[in-house]
Amino acid sequence: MRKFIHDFHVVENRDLNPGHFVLTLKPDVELTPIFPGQFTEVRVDGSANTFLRRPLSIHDVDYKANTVTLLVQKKGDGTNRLASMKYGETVNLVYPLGNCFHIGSSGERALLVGGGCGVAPLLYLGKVLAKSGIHVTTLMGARTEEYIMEAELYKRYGELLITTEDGKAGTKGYVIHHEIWRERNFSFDRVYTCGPDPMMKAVARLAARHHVPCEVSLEQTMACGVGACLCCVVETNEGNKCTCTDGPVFDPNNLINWL
Amino acid sequence: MRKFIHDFHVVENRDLNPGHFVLTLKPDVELTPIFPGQFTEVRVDGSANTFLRRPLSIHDVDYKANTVTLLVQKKGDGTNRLASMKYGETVNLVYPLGNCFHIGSSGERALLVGGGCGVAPLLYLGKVLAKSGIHVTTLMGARTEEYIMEAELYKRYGELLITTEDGKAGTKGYVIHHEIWRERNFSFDRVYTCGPDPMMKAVARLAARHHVPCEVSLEQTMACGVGACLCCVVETNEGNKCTCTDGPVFDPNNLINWL
Amino acid sequence: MKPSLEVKIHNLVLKNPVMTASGTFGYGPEFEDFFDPSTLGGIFVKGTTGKLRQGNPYPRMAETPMGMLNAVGLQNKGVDGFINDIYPRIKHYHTNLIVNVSGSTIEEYIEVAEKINSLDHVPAIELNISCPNVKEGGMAFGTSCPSAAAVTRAVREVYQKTLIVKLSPNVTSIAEIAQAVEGEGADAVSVINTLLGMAINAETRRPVLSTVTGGLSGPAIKPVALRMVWQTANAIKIPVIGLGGIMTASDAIEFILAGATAVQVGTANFIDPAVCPKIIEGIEDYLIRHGIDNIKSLISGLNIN
Amino acid sequence: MKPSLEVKIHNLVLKNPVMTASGTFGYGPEFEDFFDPSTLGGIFVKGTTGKLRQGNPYPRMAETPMGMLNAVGLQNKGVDGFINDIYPRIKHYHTNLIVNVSGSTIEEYIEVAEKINSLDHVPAIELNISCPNVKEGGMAFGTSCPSAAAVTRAVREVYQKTLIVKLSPNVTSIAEIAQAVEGEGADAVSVINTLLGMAINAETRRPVLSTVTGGLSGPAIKPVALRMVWQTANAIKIPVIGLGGIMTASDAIEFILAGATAVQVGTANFIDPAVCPKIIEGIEDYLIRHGIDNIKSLISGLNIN
Ligand SMILES: Cc1cc2nc3c(=O)[nH]c(=O)nc-3n(C[C@H](O)[C@H](O)[C@H](O)COP(=O)(O)OP(=O)(O)OC[C@H]3O[C@@H](n4cnc5c(N)ncnc54)[C@H](O)[C@@H]3O)c2cc1C
Ligand SMILES: Cc1cc2nc3c(=O)[nH]c(=O)nc-3n(C[C@H](O)[C@H](O)[C@H](O)COP(=O)(O)OP(=O)(O)OC[C@H]3O[C@@H](n4cnc5c(N)ncnc54)[C@H](O)[C@@H]3O)c2cc1C
Ligand SMILES: Cc1cc2nc3c(=O)[nH]c(=O)nc-3n(C[C@H](O)[C@H](O)[C@H](O)COP(=O)(O)O)c2cc1C
Ligand SMILES: Cc1cc2nc3c(=O)[nH]c(=O)nc-3n(C[C@H](O)[C@H](O)[C@H](O)COP(=O)(O)O)c2cc1C
Ligand code: FES
Ligand code: FES
Repeated sequence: MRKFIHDFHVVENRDLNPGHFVLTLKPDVELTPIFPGQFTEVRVDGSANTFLRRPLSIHDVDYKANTVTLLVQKKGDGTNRLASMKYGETVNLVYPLGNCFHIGSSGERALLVGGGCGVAPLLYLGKVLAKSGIHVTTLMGARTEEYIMEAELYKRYGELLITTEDGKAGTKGYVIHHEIWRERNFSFDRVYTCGPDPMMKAVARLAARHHVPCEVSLEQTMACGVGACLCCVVETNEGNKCTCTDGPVFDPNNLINWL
Repeated sequence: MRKFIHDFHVVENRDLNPGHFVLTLKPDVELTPIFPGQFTEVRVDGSANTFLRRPLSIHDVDYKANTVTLLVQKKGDGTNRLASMKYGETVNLVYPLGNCFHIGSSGERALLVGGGCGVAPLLYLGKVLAKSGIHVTTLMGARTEEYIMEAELYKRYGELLITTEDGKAGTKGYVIHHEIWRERNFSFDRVYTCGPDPMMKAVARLAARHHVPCEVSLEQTMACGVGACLCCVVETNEGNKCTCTDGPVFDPNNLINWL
Repeated sequence: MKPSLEVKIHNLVLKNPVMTASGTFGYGPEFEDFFDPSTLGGIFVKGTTGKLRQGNPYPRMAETPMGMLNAVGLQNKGVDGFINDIYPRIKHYHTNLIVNVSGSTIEEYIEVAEKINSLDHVPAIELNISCPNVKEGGMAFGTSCPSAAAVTRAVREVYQKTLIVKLSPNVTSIAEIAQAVEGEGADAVSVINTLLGMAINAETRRPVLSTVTGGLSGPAIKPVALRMVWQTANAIKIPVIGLGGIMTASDAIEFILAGATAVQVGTANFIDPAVCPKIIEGIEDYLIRHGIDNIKSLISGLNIN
Repeated sequence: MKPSLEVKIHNLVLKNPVMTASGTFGYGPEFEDFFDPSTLGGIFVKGTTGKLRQGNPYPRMAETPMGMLNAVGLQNKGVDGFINDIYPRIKHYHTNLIVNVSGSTIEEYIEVAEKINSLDHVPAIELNISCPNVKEGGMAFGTSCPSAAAVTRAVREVYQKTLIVKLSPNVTSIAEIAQAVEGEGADAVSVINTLLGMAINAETRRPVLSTVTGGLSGPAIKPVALRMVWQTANAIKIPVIGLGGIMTASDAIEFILAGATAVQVGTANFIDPAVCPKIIEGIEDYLIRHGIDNIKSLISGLNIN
């Protein structure tokens, strides 16, 4: 897949809750095809403490509107600067980067499990899966009700299940505590997950117990995003692999100490 | 004079021409008294290449509106970032810094000579001089007609004379070529000047030839602005002096190699 | 309960570990409008030499990416000027006044140290054997073990109070230099002085500084400073005072975790003249947030496993 | 008329003085989507060792003020892997392919250099005696004159083409090391590799890097790199290749004015993968704007009077 460096304009910057926002970005040229699970390296101008680009998953793509959407958690200076971006401002993106989730065959049933801002790549994944005739169930883990993000959008592509830590919405607990994982309920052909490593490990183990393939999306710290610096490695059965080019999507069976 | 560190809000950002703009800034607290010739050290947030504060002269003060005004030339990243500031944005100022122009007695005649963005401190100086009953004549040197800045404002406090390099407006040439300097026209008790060093040197020599006191306002590069780093020195008859505390206003008689 | 911020450097008791670095805070009065210098753990005053010095010609400063170069070159009124004109105006500060002693010859260091020894309100000196900005001496003393040892030994003989030696980062092994001065009776070391750097104006094809090269300071050098503090603290038993690019409380904590007993804040004073009280407060907040009641337990507290 | 950008490094003819630094540009294909690598003056490929290496554990990277620390630790497929898997994919580039030769022992350097010597499309090697990120060897060779001389001498005996030695900035006198390798037949030196630094996470009280310390690169180190290029160029007769924090054409010009015959662009490739063609264009614009018809007249063109 050919990579590009383009200036994008902010079309919308929408707050989801105090910690997260969604940026909709539009380039002057036509978007190149992007696959679910891919990410972009965003240059953050106007933040003195943000020297490197910031890797962010593609949250959604709208080819008709010629926009990409990012769902971002305010973490440090870089993401807070992005949070302050206004309509019309310019951001420079290197994209699309990385490999992508495997899209199964029509009629399959897929479970998409996201925790925190790890839900980001799952919206576009759900969209593409649904278009491919796959039955989508999204399981979203949020700290509290306030942190359930864009529920209506996820519901467009299939069923949405929710867990919150206090149980005020959905099932109480973490994603792995949801009843969907019980033997009698589990009816999926494939599991996709993105979120904190411990969550993904637990999900990967559950998927293994159910004997279905699983894909995890990693977030190793990156410098280049294009396979040049070798900073973003993860240990696999075949030695160190780059998360930015060999990933971010991996089969947990290939990752050391994951299952 | 007590110095303060305050956050100011941008009340207005007005372009004068492609190279210059005027920022009007308002603090949440009451402005402290500021004297003509003093400057402020401005922290430029959101510019990765601007580590140090930027020294800028106080262009005007409006105690009623509780605002200070800066007239700024777009030079590098720092001033260009300031040029992009929008209504409501915050800038942090350390002020008021430095000494100030000497204000003579009522009835005196003062000639204020500014070149380029060196006119900045002369507006507030003219205002205070006029208020003190001194007859103000401002001689403004601009590259072209387009670069004559805020003529109407300067005219409020006295006569405004102009030179441009192509002669399309005012007298053709530099400020020192204006006929005001001819023996039979020269009727001033004191000369003040701010602008490029070569211009100020020429003006100081003319003032000396007319046997009137002259004050020049220097722009040595600064790190601290408060007399701590000793970076902004100028050679004087009494050894190195700090432009930020002993100046920026100096008597050229005390400066080495000036007259 | 409020956590204790008190640390000790040899005989000096610091009410908190935050001090100001030589050459970046004047003598204190320059900052009185912004905060009370007595709230500091200590003040390292501008480098002081035997005789009055005019320093280097202008320009003396170049801004660099997240840092600055200076080539001030020890402009100061000389030790007698300090004692007569400056000391009387600052000796009432309720903090540790430390004189940064500079020179071109061992004799000059001795002369200054002896004179400062007699000042009641100056409990320590910092030997500047690392100034990159004067041709004769300065940094040269700090870049070899024998010369660093020689100047420390000579000053130790005439100076009875707390003797701190400020080390140069422009060396292959700062730990070895630290060991050399520890061996001669230094009571503490300051790590680091500025890195030797250079700036060029491509348009005029000239150096920006009158001296061509100058000393690099600010956040740009923090990773190097942190590494050197860590290496030095692991090599010697006397306390290390860490500095180089500290802008925030978090930066200060990092130096302390790496092995510094106290820190100095330099260039940051130019960006925010009221930064020091903020750093002190931030350290206190950190201790409270982490449930630590005494800052001393953070010193060398880096967990490398 | 277009100005000439061509320079020579010993036998290498560079169509322009802009090359990419080892470890920051992969092998070239990684950047083909952004520009044609053949437009470069040269490509320094990733450090290559005798055997395949997995490098250091994750995390290997820490962002710092205007820079970054890396502790990649020479992950590479080994010299045979390079020759069999990578070389065939890049040997058609119309530019100078230079292999960065790394090792833990003199024998390893010799082994790699000998094997690379036989590759038709690799006209030069760069001896990396300055990698701070591997325990055994690497930087140790580059921090003393005798060891730098020894490894240069040994490789010179087996390597007939252009031999470039990449120097470590973590030394008291880089000029002396440069003289030592010049004395053993090096054809050029690259100045500088990364400065040794460290990053700590104050909240977790742990080092950010798995190796505790790592190599600092990026604009933060530019003033130090520029100073070292200037000192080195004044001390030796063979060409100096300058690098360290170059982000723009103006940065490149500064290094050339300080004495570099050519430059390498490293970390900047991460911020803007298409930065190199912009730098080349910017240099050309500069020459036109200043009425200079040949870049060679800028080399060591700093006016210090
Ligand atoms: C492939 C990939 C896809 C990603 N997708 C998204 C996304 O869609 N939405 C989103 O909100 N975030 C995503 N992230 C994470 C995002 O890149 C970081 O949160 C962001 O870079 C933080 O930048 P900052 O300047 O705000 O914070 P910083 O000041 O850089 O960091 C704040 C704190 O977070 C830590 N940190 C930063 N980045 C990482 C990381 N990658 N791994 C571990 N610790 C880190 C820092 O060490 C620091 O302690 C993704 C990361 C990767 C690698
Ligand atoms: C006391 C004082 C008062 C000033 N008042 C005003 C004012 O009212 N209006 C105004 O527009 N400017 C004024 N200046 C100049 C102003 O500070 C600089 O233009 C500004 O700092 C440039 O910042 P920058 O980031 O835009 O450019 P930079 O990128 O920092 O600089 C661009 C170029 O200008 C050179 N440069 C920057 N500052 C100076 C300087 N002080 N002397 C010589 N060369 C310099 C740099 O070396 C560089 O080549 C004043 C300066 C001083 C010291
Ligand atoms: C303008 C300036 C002047 C300095 N003068 C001295 C000095 O006189 N003596 C000295 O030992 N260090 C001097 N230094 C070095 C600082 O004390 C400090 O070691 C260095 O700046 C690194 O710390 P920082 O990054 O916090 O500034 C000076 C630094 C600057 C920026
Ligand atoms: C991620 C990374 C990997 C590097 N790997 C090597 C290497 O294998 N061999 C080497 O000689 N230098 C290596 N370097 C050093 C660079 O080649 C260069 O000397 C240094 O980064 C300074 O230049 P810069 O500031 O332009 O990046 C590496 C640097 C980085 C950032
Ligand atoms: S981030 Fe550079 S190789 Fe992956
Ligand atoms: S700018 Fe620091 S002393 Fe004047």
